[in-house]
Amino acid sequence: MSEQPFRLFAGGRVDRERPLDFVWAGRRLQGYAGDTLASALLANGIHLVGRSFKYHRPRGILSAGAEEPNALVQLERGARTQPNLRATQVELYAGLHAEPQNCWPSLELDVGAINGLVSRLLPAGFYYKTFMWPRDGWMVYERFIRRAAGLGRAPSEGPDPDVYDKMHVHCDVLVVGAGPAGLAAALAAGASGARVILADEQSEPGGSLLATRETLDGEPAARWVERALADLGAMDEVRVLPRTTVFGYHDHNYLTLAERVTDHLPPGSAPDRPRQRLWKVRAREVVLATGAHERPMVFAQNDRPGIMLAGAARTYVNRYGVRPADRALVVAADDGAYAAAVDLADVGVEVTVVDVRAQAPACAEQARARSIEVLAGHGVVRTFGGSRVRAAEVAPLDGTGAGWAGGARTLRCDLVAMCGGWNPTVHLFSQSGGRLAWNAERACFVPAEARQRVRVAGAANGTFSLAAALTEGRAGGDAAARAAGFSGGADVALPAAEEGAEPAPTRALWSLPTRPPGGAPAKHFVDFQNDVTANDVALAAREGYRSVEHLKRYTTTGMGTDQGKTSNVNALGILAGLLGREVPEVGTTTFRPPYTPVTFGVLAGRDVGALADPVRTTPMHRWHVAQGARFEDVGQWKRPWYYPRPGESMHDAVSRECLAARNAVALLDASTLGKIEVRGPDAGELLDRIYTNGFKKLPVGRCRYGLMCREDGMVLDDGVSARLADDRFLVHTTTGNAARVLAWLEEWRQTEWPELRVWCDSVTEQWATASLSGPFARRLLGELTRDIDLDPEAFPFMAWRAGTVAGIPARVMRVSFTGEQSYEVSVGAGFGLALWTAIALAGERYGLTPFGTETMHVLRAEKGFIIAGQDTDGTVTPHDLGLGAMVARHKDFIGKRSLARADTLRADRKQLVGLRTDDPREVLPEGGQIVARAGGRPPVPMLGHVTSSYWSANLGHSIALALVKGGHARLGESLVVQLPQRSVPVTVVAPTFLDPDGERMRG
Amino acid sequence: MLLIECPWCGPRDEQEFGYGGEAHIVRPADPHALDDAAWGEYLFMRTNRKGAHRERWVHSEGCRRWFNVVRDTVSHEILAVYRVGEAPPAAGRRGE
Amino acid sequence: MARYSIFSLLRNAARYHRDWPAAWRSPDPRAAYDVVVVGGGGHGLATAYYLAKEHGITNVAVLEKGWLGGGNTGRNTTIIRSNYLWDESAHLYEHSLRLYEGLSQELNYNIMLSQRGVMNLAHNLHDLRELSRRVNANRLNGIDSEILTPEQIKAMVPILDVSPGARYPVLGASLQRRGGVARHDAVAWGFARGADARGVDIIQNCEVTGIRVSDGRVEGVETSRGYIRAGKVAVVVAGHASVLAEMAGFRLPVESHPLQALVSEPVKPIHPNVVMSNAVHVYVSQSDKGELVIGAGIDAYTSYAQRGSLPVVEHQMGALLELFPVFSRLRMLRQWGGIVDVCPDASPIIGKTPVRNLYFNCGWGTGGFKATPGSGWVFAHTVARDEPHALNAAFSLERFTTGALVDEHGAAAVAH
Amino acid sequence: MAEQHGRQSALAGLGLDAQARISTRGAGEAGVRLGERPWRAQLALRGDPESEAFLTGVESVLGVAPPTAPLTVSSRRGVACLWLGPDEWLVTLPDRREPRAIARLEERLAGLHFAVNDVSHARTVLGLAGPRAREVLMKGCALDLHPRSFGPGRCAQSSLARCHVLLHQLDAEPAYDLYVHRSFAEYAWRWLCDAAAEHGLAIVAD
Ligand SMILES: Cc1cc2nc3c(=O)[nH]c(=O)nc-3n(C[C@H](O)[C@H](O)[C@H](O)COP(=O)(O)OP(=O)(O)OC[C@H]3O[C@@H](n4cnc5c(N)ncnc54)[C@H](O)[C@@H]3O)c2cc1C
Ligand SMILES: NC(=O)c1ccc[n+]([C@@H]2O[C@H](COP(=O)([O-])OP(=O)(O)OC[C@H]3O[C@@H](n4cnc5c(N)ncnc54)[C@H](O)[C@@H]3O)[C@@H](O)[C@H]2O)c1
Ligand SMILES: Cc1cc2nc3c(=O)[nH]c(=O)nc-3n(C[C@H](O)[C@H](O)[C@H](O)COP(=O)(O)O)c2cc1C
Ligand SMILES: [Zn+2]
Repeated sequence: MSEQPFRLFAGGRVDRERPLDFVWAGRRLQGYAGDTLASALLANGIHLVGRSFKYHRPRGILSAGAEEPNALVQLERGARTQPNLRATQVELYAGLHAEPQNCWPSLELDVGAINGLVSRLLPAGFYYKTFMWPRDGWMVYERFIRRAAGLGRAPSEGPDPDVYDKMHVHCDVLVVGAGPAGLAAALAAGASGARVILADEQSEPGGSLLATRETLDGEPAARWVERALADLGAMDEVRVLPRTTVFGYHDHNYLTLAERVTDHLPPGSAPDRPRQRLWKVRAREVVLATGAHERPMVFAQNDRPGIMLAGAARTYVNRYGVRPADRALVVAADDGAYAAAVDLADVGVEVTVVDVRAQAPACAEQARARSIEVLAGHGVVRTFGGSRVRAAEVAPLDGTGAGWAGGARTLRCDLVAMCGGWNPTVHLFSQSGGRLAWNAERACFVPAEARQRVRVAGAANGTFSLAAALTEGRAGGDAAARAAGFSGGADVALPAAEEGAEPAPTRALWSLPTRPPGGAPAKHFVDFQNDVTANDVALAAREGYRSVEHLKRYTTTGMGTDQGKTSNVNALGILAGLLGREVPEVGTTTFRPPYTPVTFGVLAGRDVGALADPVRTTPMHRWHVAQGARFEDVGQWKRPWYYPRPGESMHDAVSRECLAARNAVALLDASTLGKIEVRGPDAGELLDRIYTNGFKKLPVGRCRYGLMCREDGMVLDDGVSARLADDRFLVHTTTGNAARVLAWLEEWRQTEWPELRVWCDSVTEQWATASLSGPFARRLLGELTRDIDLDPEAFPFMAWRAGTVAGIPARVMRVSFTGEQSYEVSVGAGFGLALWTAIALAGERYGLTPFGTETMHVLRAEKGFIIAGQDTDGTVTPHDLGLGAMVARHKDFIGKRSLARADTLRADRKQLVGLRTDDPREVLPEGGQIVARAGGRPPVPMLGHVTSSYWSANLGHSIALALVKGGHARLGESLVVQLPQRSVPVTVVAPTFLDPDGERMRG
Repeated sequence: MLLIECPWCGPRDEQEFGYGGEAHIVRPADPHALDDAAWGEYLFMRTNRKGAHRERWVHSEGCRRWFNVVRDTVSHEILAVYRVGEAPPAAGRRGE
Repeated sequence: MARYSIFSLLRNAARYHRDWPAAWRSPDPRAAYDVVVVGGGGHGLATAYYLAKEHGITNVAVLEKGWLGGGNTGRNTTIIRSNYLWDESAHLYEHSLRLYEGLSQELNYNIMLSQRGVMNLAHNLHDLRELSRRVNANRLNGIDSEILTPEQIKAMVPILDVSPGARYPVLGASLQRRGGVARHDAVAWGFARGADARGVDIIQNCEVTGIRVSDGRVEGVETSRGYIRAGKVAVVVAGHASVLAEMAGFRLPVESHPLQALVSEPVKPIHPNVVMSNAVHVYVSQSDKGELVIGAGIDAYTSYAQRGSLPVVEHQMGALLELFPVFSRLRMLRQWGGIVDVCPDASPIIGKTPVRNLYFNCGWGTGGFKATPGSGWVFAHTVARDEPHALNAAFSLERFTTGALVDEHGAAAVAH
Repeated sequence: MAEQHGRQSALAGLGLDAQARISTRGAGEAGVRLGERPWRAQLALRGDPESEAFLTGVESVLGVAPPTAPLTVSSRRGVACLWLGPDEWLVTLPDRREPRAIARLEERLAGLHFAVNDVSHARTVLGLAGPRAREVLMKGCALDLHPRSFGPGRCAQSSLARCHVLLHQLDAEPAYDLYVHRSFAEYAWRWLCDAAAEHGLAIVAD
């Protein structure tokens, strides 16, 4: 175990009483509670942590936060492993295990670094220009290229052992970011009594105040943060969410937050709690106080480990108690660098400042007071070092900044801290549709016009002084609360901040010159993760990829896991320079969610495994399971498919069930069919307008089969409706269309025919239905009912009766989808199982056999009854089905006009017919395509396809239904079903194979 | 996630609603009086406006009522909500 | 046109890549053109390219309101296949796939066509039936297509959960081995470079704001950069088709909807081909850079806002993780949307309009990237000859009057 | 009780009576209590809210008038009338009172344009209560359930995760009745158990 040689003895927010062991790249190391993985590595003197994507260059830790492009690690192992985590955001916990990525065999010795040697052959977009020969060559090259693809690894095993949660919340004010501006905003909004949420992505609120040595009210700023949090904690309607990244700003002030609930704990140590939680917040008003990201500077070899952002260096010193180096070179284009220089010097780092601005700013005094050398008007020519920066060459810049004005000097250093200026974190503002404007003084984009109900405060708004951030935060919080109808936050007390010197303007020197001028261009990195250099940007511009969007896609700038937080503005600046335009004219690429990546797991939430999607079952389901039924998924329903007996194949079982239904009696669970009560004086009229056939004249007590079309004339659904009373119908729909048909009726009723006096109510779930089929159906039912007269005269086919069955109040409909004598018995769903078991018991004597959907399909196909959605596909009219007789002549209905269009009148439309195979044992595969004759070279003209096909045990031969071009006129014709391996000769027949006159079901 | 104001239930998330396409497409009183072209126009042709769009929604997870909305199809701003049978408010004509 | 090759790359490397010429010119618009193509997406650029190459019409301008390929061409999930159900579609998409197969050479621009195979999963008996119907039809149309068993599927994509107890059990799949993906931007850029080399003017940041029609005949277009006369105007603006039609005084049977997509952070290769599932509305492949490219569904309402939406993605994520449990700990890097123009029958419209010499190519909805070269090819023919090619004759506006729709809904509820 | 006179509750398959004993924490310390409340008679009622005759007719039979203010419930002596839509209500009654209530409504409202359907079997009621009950609902329901916007005596239809729900807040603890369709009940139950686990869940008998 190492002893953290770069840890300061005191200071910072780490808990030196709580050392934590962890493993990095196979080495056991130690850090403290309060560390991030990055700070712990730095405390151990480790700077080399990764390899870049393309050239595999050694890379270190650039930042201390969300913007990190380099320090990406593979966290943990097995099913819990996670790729591409930013070490700067991973909180240290005991036993943490992390590995570097994208290197082999090891981080120090990476074979992929060969790419760096031939890097001249790999400029931006090189792959568009080569790998084209031979014609199919790419498939071979690709194999090798893919091997190099990607950074970390996905888990090799699933499912994810952790659970994820979601929360919907509504609030008056959502404050994003808990730095000084956000805290002030939350205090003001909270004081007004508004419902406030304050979210910050970091482990503790405080933002930049945790990383500086500034004071508030004369005390360390963190003290004020504690007080502010205590005040917020005392407000009932304020919710503070640490470790929560606001990642998306969507329409209508809907924001999405990802909370890392237990990611900071050892894996699996909090089994009761979710790993992450997705907060879906509908906010009346939003205050964005998201701070700013520091910009790197673009100079030759600016990517070596040990080169980091000045603010990050400062954060490691102040927040984590780490001394990141012995000798530091601080490179400044903005005053922000001086605070870092001072803080580094104060913990014993030897510091030199290089400021690209001609004159050192006022704040340089503090540095000089610590005898820090300040070289104004200088820049970095290049750097030296391997796995860590060793030295840097600095030289005076000429007035334009495009060349060097004097000799170079080499400075030894093991840290280069750079500050090229600050980019307000405008991501969410921009996602919300807000427009950005360019602030030339500070060389950055700032929020301009909002389009949603949002305000911006603090550094995110380009307000970089602490005092101003606080007041702006308070004003924003107060205004937001007021806009939401609350007041009283304006006079929340704010602490007094130190007055700093007036800042000097930032110098927007987008790329420092190379040396020697015109010589071999050394790499000036712009996008560290994707290895995009200033030269790549120039190449893209030269080749015509001049829109920022083309630049992005041609060079991949900003397309990495950091989405260009450190690179985009520099790339724009360089491009603008090349095109001779101003940065704002060039514009930005589009900011998109998420602000930082979010796990798929948290987006799915609980909708996985058993809760992925509701499984709907009928009241009789337990019985089916106990009988060993196999189930078929129909929408969300599980329907019994067939009931194999031990040792039976599906074929055996279905044949047995089919025979039972025709020769004895069989029982089907028909509970899933949709049922709609249509009631009112105009109920018949509504049905008449919906169905192709008429319902108004249907007598009470009787049932009728109906067909409905879409307005384009294509069959939508079918089913039997019963007239319950003069003003009352019970409409049945297919299982899959239950919701759709109800919606369809409602849509027409409410929007087109509001004058109709009729209500539609779903009663699908109210009823459980057992359907008896077979010659003994009546006899069996007779044993179970005393008050329903089953005599065929009294209770004819297509009638319904109410009474009791097995002592249960029931509705019995004498309809038949099997073509047999058949009764559908419906009872209150709670009695479904009781009814079913009673029937099963009484049926034993009759050889009662339960049957599933497969047998139902066979039986109805024997009769030529269609299944909407199987024998139709949205392109089939009633006439195509041979059901023209059901199309009423003397009334209009939805879809009728379409049946008279040119195409629907064609004689060669695909029409429903039956098929008999020449070999009676051959069962055609459904979906088989029908052609005129076998063989032939593609394209072979197709005449139609097999929609339904079964072995009919009752008939002793196979049967099939098909849609065939001009089929109605082809009865008797020989055709061929062409399958991949063979062709099957068939004869076109009428689609009714059994009992065409319906004697069996009527009898 | 749009926030849509149901005229009966108040503002609810878009997921509670069903979208019903362009509003005010009246079914011809006598479809058979139309030629194929006019019928095709009724069936399929849509304004598909970029800007203020009059459209139908149904609160399917809530009160099951259909109603009309004027929504800007670029910004998604909802400019008006009105019941079936009511005339679109004048404001809804903005941008047309 | 400077030829691209490994040799030119070496040569240029020696000069630090300082001498590469622009891939296309950026001319100012001229006062008049024989043909003005409106829309600089893949289809528009391909149209211009084939007008020049196949029909010798080179006095052509492509007018693009933003940047080339910035519409759906630049934001699609890049799936290419031709295994469509109906003959009309199958022939058109197959023609396109054939053109794709030689496109890198033809354009001298590597579009990285990766024929890694496209799988469509079946999760229930109904899916399975529809799948075999389509596979059988494809084979008779000469399109490679086969059915896979769950075991075969597992062997190809081991991370897919094919266990029978899964919420969305995988009962089988269709596979088109010649299907795959291509680098979408390269398709636009390659066509742009090819068209430019044949004399086509490609004009970016030039929005068409009006179409001048006189006597039922098109005369030219108003643009943000002035009026441009045109002998013929060919409109290929995807989601904006209705807007352009309105300028010319007619309506179209299309609605514009945002289609959602997202990418994960890049990871080492884990997913070898393209998997699509219509039933649960996801499709996923892994790019050569390593990110998973995932398509979701459309927002149900019409919209011209090119933005990602949460509910669609959220809903589909659950289904995705049921199919690919190991994806749970991967992370979404970026999500976006594109405005697709959807026809009632999910098939495109390519042809003449009520205005003479004005042609429209639209309605590709969620699946027109795969059609890019084929669409440009038949559209160029239609514009040059003032009549459709046999391959696009069925895709006329007329069909909405006659009722002869080419309804691809049944075959692919989410088509790509 | 999942079974009664041959009638099965929607959750009969889960063996809840046994689970009530093995729940994660005792009812006293649990953040959430959950139980099925089956056997509630339910009627789907439709009618014209502008019709005085309809409103008073219903009131004369049930003792409560259908509320006309959206999202409210009127209740009295075991009978409640929940607003579902401008012309749609759910009437709940003690078990086995439905046949008589229907008959009397039919009789009393004869001649008016109205509809009443017995839907007692179509949904079951899940009782969810406890100090963290609101948080559990918020995991799957997008309604604003904060006391400032929702409270006792209010009802609303919405989605709970992937199923439709009718929510009725009973008291301020808070306690809710969740009406879910029968075939979705097992899903809803499992979902609620899963979502409540982090707060401590007690499964209680009705
Ligand atoms: C998320 C998503 C995923 C998809 N996935 C697939 C897939 O996997 N496979 C597949 O085959 N297809 C897919 N598609 C569909 C496919 O992207 C499109 O069908 C195809 O790219 C359309 O190409 P286009 O050239 O017609 O349109 P676009 O590329 O959109 O080009 C149209 C151009 O017209 C321009 N324009 C518009 N109005 C004007 C005007 N007034 N003046 C001038 N210019 C104008 C636009 O700026 C745009 O650049 C997907 C689409 C999306 C959005
Ligand atoms: N010297 C300079 O030029 C300079 C530049 C920048 C900032 N500053 C200093 O920074 C302070 C500004 O305070 P502030 O409050 O505006 O910013 P801040 O940086 O203190 O706080 C912003 C907070 O927002 C969080 N955050 C950002 N995006 C988020 C997201 N999407 N979701 C959740 N949390 C997110 C950050 O983690 C951070 O905690 C002042 O003290 C100012 O002096 C100075
Ligand atoms: C096939 C494909 C792959 C993509 N890969 C990435 C990627 O690796 N990184 C990234 O940031 N964006 C990626 N994107 C998304 C684009 O950055 C961009 O969001 C998308 O093209 C839409 O454009 P817009 O966001 O600029 O509107 C990819 C897009 C597509 C179509
Ligand atoms: Zn409502």
